[in-house]
Amino acid sequence: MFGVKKTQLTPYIYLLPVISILLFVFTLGLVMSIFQSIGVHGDSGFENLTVEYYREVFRSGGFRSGLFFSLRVSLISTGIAVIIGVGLAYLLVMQQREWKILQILLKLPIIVPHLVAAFIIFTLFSQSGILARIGVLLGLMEHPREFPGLIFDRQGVGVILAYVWKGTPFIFLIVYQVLRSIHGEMVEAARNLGAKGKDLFFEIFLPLSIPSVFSTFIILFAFSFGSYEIPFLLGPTSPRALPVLAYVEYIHPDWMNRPYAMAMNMVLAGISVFLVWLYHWVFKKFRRHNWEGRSR
Amino acid sequence: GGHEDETKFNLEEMTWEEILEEAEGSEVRFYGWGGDQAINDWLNGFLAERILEQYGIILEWVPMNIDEILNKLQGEKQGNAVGTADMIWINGENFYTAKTNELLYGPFTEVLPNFVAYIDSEDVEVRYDFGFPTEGFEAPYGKAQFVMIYDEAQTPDPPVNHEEFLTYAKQYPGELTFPAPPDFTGSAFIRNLIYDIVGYEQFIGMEADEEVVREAIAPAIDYFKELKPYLWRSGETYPATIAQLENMFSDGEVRMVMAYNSNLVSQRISSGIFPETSTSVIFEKGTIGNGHFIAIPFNSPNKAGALVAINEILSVEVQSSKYDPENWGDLPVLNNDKLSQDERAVFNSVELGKGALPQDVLLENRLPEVPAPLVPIIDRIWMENLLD
Amino acid sequence: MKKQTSRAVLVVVALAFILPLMIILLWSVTVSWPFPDLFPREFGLRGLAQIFEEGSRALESLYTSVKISLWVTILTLMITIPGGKALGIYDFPGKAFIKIFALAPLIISPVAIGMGIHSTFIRLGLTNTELGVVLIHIVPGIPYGIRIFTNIFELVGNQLEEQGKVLGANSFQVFFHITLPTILPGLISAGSMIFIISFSQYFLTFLIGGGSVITFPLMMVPYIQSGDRTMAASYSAVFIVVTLCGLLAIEKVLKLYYSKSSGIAGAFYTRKKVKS
Amino acid sequence: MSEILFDRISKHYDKEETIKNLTLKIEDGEIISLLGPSGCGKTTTLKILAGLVNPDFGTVYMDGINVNPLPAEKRGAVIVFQDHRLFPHMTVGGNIEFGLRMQKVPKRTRREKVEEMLKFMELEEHGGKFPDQISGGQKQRAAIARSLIINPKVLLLDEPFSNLDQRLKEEMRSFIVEIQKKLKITTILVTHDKEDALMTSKKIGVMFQGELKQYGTPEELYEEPSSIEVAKFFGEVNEFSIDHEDEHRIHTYLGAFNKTRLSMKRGVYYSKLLVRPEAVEIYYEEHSENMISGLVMERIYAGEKTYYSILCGERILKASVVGNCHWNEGQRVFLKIEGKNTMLVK
Amino acid sequence: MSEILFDRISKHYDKEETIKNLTLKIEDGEIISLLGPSGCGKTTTLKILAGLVNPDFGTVYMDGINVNPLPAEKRGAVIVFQDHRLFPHMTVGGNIEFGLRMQKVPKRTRREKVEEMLKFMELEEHGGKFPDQISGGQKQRAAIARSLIINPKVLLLDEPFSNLDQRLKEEMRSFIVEIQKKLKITTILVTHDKEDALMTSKKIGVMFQGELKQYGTPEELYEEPSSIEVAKFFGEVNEFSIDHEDEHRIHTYLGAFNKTRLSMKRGVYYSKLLVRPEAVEIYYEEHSENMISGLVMERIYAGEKTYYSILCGERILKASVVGNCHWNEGQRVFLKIEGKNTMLVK
Ligand SMILES: Nc1ncnc2c1ncn2[C@@H]1O[C@H](COP(=O)(O)OP(=O)(O)OP(=O)(O)O)[C@@H](O)[C@H]1O
Ligand SMILES: Nc1ncnc2c1ncn2[C@@H]1O[C@H](COP(=O)(O)OP(=O)(O)OP(=O)(O)O)[C@@H](O)[C@H]1O
Ligand SMILES: [Mg+2]
Ligand SMILES: [Mg+2]
Repeated sequence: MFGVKKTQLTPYIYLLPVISILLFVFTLGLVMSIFQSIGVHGDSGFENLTVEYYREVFRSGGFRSGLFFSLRVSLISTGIAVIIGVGLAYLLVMQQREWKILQILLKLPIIVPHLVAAFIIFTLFSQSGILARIGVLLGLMEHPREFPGLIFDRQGVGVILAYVWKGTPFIFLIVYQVLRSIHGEMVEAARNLGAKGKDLFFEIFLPLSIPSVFSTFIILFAFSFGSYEIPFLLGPTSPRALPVLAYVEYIHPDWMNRPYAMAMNMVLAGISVFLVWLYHWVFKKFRRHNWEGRSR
Repeated sequence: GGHEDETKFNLEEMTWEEILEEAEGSEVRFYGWGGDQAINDWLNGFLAERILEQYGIILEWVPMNIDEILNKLQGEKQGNAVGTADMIWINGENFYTAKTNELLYGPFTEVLPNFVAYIDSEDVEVRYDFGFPTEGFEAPYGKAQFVMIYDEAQTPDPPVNHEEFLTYAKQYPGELTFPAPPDFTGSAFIRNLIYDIVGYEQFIGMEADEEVVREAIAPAIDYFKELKPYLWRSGETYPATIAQLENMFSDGEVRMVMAYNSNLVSQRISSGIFPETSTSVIFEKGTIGNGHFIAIPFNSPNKAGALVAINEILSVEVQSSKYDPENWGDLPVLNNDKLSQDERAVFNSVELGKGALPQDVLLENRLPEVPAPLVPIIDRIWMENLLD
Repeated sequence: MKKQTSRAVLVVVALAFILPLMIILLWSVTVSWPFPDLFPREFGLRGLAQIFEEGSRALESLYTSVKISLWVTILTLMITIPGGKALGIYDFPGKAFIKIFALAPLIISPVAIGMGIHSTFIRLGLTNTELGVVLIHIVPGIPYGIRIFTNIFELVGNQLEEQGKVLGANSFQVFFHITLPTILPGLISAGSMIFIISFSQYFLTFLIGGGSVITFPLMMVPYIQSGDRTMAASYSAVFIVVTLCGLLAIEKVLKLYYSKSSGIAGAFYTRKKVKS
Repeated sequence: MSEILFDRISKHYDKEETIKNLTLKIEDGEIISLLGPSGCGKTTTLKILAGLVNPDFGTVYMDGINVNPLPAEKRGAVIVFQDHRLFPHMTVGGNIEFGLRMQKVPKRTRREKVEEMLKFMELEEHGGKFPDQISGGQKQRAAIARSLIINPKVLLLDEPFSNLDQRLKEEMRSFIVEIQKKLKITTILVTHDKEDALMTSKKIGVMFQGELKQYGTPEELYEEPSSIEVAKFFGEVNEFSIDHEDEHRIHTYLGAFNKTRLSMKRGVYYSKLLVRPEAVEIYYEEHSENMISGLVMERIYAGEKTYYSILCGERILKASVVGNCHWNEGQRVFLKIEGKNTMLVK
Repeated sequence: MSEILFDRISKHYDKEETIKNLTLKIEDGEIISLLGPSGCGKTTTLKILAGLVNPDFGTVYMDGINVNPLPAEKRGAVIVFQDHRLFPHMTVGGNIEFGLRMQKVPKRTRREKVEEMLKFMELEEHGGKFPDQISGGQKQRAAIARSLIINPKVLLLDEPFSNLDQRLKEEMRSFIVEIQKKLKITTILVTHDKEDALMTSKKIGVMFQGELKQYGTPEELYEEPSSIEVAKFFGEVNEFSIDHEDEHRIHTYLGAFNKTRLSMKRGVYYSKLLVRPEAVEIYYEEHSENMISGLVMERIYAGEKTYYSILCGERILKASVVGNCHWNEGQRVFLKIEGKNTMLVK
């Protein structure tokens, strides 16, 4: 009888340490943030409970345009990173060689912190950056202002470039592992049944790697949607990305601004959670339709 | 519990000798902006060594932005915690916030022998920081003055007032810009132009009311609107930080950069970052100058050490070393009248570097900062009107 | 011919991602590099010299950084291995929820969490201590650990552990002699990821460390923000090299340890090892 | 070297009952087989004995002692799994040494024993190789060596042959029989191959869906199966309903069969008569009474024997004949079935 | 629906030669087996034919046309892999449809054909399920269906039974024979099980280490193996050196055997005589000449038959007898071996 209990408890015992840390640091942190965003401070208790901060956040025009900017930039950059990353992984898996060197080198952008990535992108793509200089060398332009303004621009090209640079290798590595495990067997079977290059990609590689592509997409998207460094350094003066707005509020020396920062953070977190859920839902739908449809 | 006594360290009851004794062998943590290699090197090198030699105090320099420091103090205050910072480098709006939120310890300046000996405590720049009374809660550290930097080879005749600036911008469209607020330097540049257009006097003692400010600076806003299309990227966007603008200037992408440090140019030239022919310029009506200070956090664990260190910073040796552009190039805060002949000679022997304006020229054309509470208001009005 | 095209595309695109890093190397030894020069005009060692000078604060902070990140890596692995095992092998009520919960720090930015937990940490005296920094660094690493170990345990199951048990190994022996070596690849990739995340933390470190715990990013970030490109690049270059060395070290040490631990006979017989 | 008793053991996973009230006794030093279709609970039974799975009810005794509370590592019942489960990160030598290392046996002793075991298993040359560098048969032997070296009280072999090809399998089979004879370790062999069970074991248990259906000697199981399912498990059978019986004979539509002492039990009502293909004899002519005439429908050559499908009336009878016999498809033949080669089931 | 010729094919991976100068002809519509131990190159041979692996030397012809330059998708030679390799992200129906989709067959036609194929394979109810929701046998059938639907010219079955249990395996085996008969697709069956090969194929090729050792009908291979290795592959053999031969007889130390027309070829020098266990007859008495006396050493009951090891002089002879015979260990018996049941090898 004791034995039965033990087996049922085992997984919970295993999970205890990690869940404790999550509850203590993560959940508690989240709850405290929520408290601060509704006007509950350390000592003051629940007396001045208010949604005023949220209301104000939503009322401000900067918030709305910032939200739109953040969404657009995160979606586009993650989308591009996924496309290039998956493409690279596919090309590499189709080679006979493994190209260990290439794989190791492609890991480098992953270990570069975002601030450094912003610095690199700035040096490359600013109007006096390396690309502009190459332009001069090729006689395409003379003065920096002739180079398209990619950094600080309203479309967030610089921000997108930085996220793509950081994100693509991440996607590549994960998808490559998956593709490589698919490669031998399934590809042989498909070729044998008459599938050619393009078919292989769309029928075998892509669908089989979709789950991991999908989860990597979420990770990257949520990350770029929630972090401030890159849009702060490379983004336009206006609109400001949402995390930058929250950050500016947060570092504002006046403590009174903190609830706004917290409210914005919570809105950001809420949107992330919602989008992840939405994507999940769409993905499931898509999968059911696509795959079951083929059975009839 | 046990730290209570330390935080309630009572100055009145101690002589300077007792403070020195208390401080000996202790460690002092000095927090402040750490983005400049020269300054960091000077703090970690000359200053730390000197304080160690003279008082056996270990000075630990912690590079951290002031807003982050204040945030930390706010948090510690909420949590009733003993701090880690003993000295912070601060001024202006940040001092205003820190003081009004009771994050600072003081008043302490009158305790410092060097403050009494060398500083003119009646000087406006000592008594006020961005128009806000210091009341002995911060000790002067250095002085800065706003300058604009051009490359003489490119701009032999730089603009010295707002009209000339506009003309110049029209002449070279897309080659002038400034960092957008809330960047500290960019925000100061906007105020400089405002002063040049509407004069500075009305701002002293102006009420921190948005409507009042809006009316006062209306002509300046019109000016900015006129200027906008000729700015870099047609004023659609601005560099996020002064750092980025500096890089753009050194790459030759723009024709002008500005600094809230009159000696920056010589130091950048000697680091090889700016062209040799770079030079600094001020408006004929003058530019804004301000002082920067050192304060002691309310929860500093080693106030005695902080006092000793701050006192030493107010010494002739330290101030003159700091003035040397090779080290930092920051203007000294000691009152010339209070210095002896020899001591004055020490300062005069400091060689100013290339492109820098001499101290007397600057001091003659020095305008006071607007009251701290106005700064964010001006920034906000500017952003509303010039950004979409 | 088609193969060559695809290889060319592969190389070009990969280079497009790798070459920008050269900028860092170049800038770290550059004094002046004005437009429109394609290569620096003047070289110098201002930045690297400052980092490597005797008794330098940078080196000290580097040591702190490595120490903290290694602790974070070890601790995070210690809690996520059993967690991943539970999720990978067992079926139990609440599994789906815990799976999502453990991944939540990926979606909700740790920055918001850090801001929220700050006052609690102060009250508990965890701020300004390395312990507090380590604790807060663990959070963003958890999702990666849990994800990787869940996957790997789903794959390897607990068959080998069962085998170890019936051969007379007690729980500790099973864990060190069997579980760890079989999940080694996951251990390395999770370890690397956690190390990277902790090593590049800036915001959480200064928030919780409050300047008493000075890690390398704390020294580096002001330079990056100030735009002194030579200094920024020097610090970045050192950062990248040290991270790489850290990762390689983690991998090598683990592999070495387990090739040794495969038993005396294992080591004894390894010299006869044949390449398959 | 241990007597084992499963005493009314039950176990369920989720809702399904995997083992149902299992009682089974194995004599000290005996080798028995557990036979049954996939998923019937064979592996679970072994795991319960080894202590990897706890039963919901019932007790396991080893040498009369209740071992329910003992953890796996203290029971001395070692499983050799079907997929061998060699530790991939250790050499073959390291694998074999493992159990001794866990017992903290001194290094020198360990090395000696490993050498000895390697020699015994004819693996001397492979001690330094890793599991992925040796063949399937060698892996299987290494796995057995690893278990034997710690002197287990009970050796549990979970389908040790199913991953091997025919030749290796035969080799391993006689090898295990040999070892078992030599070392006299109480052994349970789990398999789903009838030959393995029949050829190796003193006793065989047949399980279906968690229940032990029959337990007895190989002869008993092959010749006196308790049900059609059990009978079918040991090979194809021709199945006839019993029309009626008189004192000496059983009547089916194929004819009458003498009752034999062997296959009849008093008071039991039998409903079916079963005939294995090899019990059907084929002749050109009707040379004795009670022969059945049929038409060869299909002939399949299988080397050692040849299979025939023969149409008798409306029924197809399966027959097998040793060697390459040449009754051709379409040919008329006569079949004889000896009563003693038939089986009766309820 | 294609005649196939492997013409002096060689292939090596790394340093090792995996296929050595293989020449093999398969008639149109025929089913043959490739038999051989693990790693001998069977799968590689199939892959070469399917175009998944390029040979280093030699040419593959289909219907007389050199197909070396044709890519896999144009050859019409479809492999059904041992591990079935159903695409996990498609339903069973989707899997079956796959080949047609690759050929851009219109949707309606595709759907009809899939329905038809599902019915043919008795998988109607499982078309909408995913591979991990169906049983092993159903997976195997789905894999075959997926290959058959594109009307392959050649069907290549790579150990299609080795993952199935005995009953499923027998079911699948007759199923494949049936289909092959019906559709007359040229088929190669790769296996390492002698029964599979013997019972299904018109011809069998035996490979060892990349070489085709013998190729012929099942009877030829079982009864006239070209070497001891081949003989052993089809079951245990007793092996005797030939002392000398005269016009009619072959003399071994066991006695003399009549030369039979069947197993002798002119001008060939034979060195060994092989006798399969089932060819050894056991009697209580010496009732005819040329019988050998022996002592029963071991008796292993295997249900359908019983195996004996019998000591004759200094040699152990293996014999097998159908049914449960009761010669006991230690008993003296007499053995008879018919000449026509012996084999001669070089
Ligand atoms: N850990 C488990 N959780 C849930 N069900 C299980 C577990 N282990 C086994 N089962 C179920 O118990 C039943 C018996 O499993 P067991 O492994 O004992 O069968 P088996 O007789 O060994 O079959 P096989 O011949 O396929 O190995 C199966 O239906 C199986 O699905
Ligand atoms: N891609 C490859 N790279 C290197 N060696 C290979 C490769 N594929 C097969 N081989 C080697 O070629 C030999 C023949 O392999 P093949 O798969 O044809 O054997 P097989 O007869 O099908 O064996 P099995 O019965 O085990 O499936 C083996 O020694 C194998 O290791
Ligand atoms: Mg089993
Ligand atoms: Mg094969």
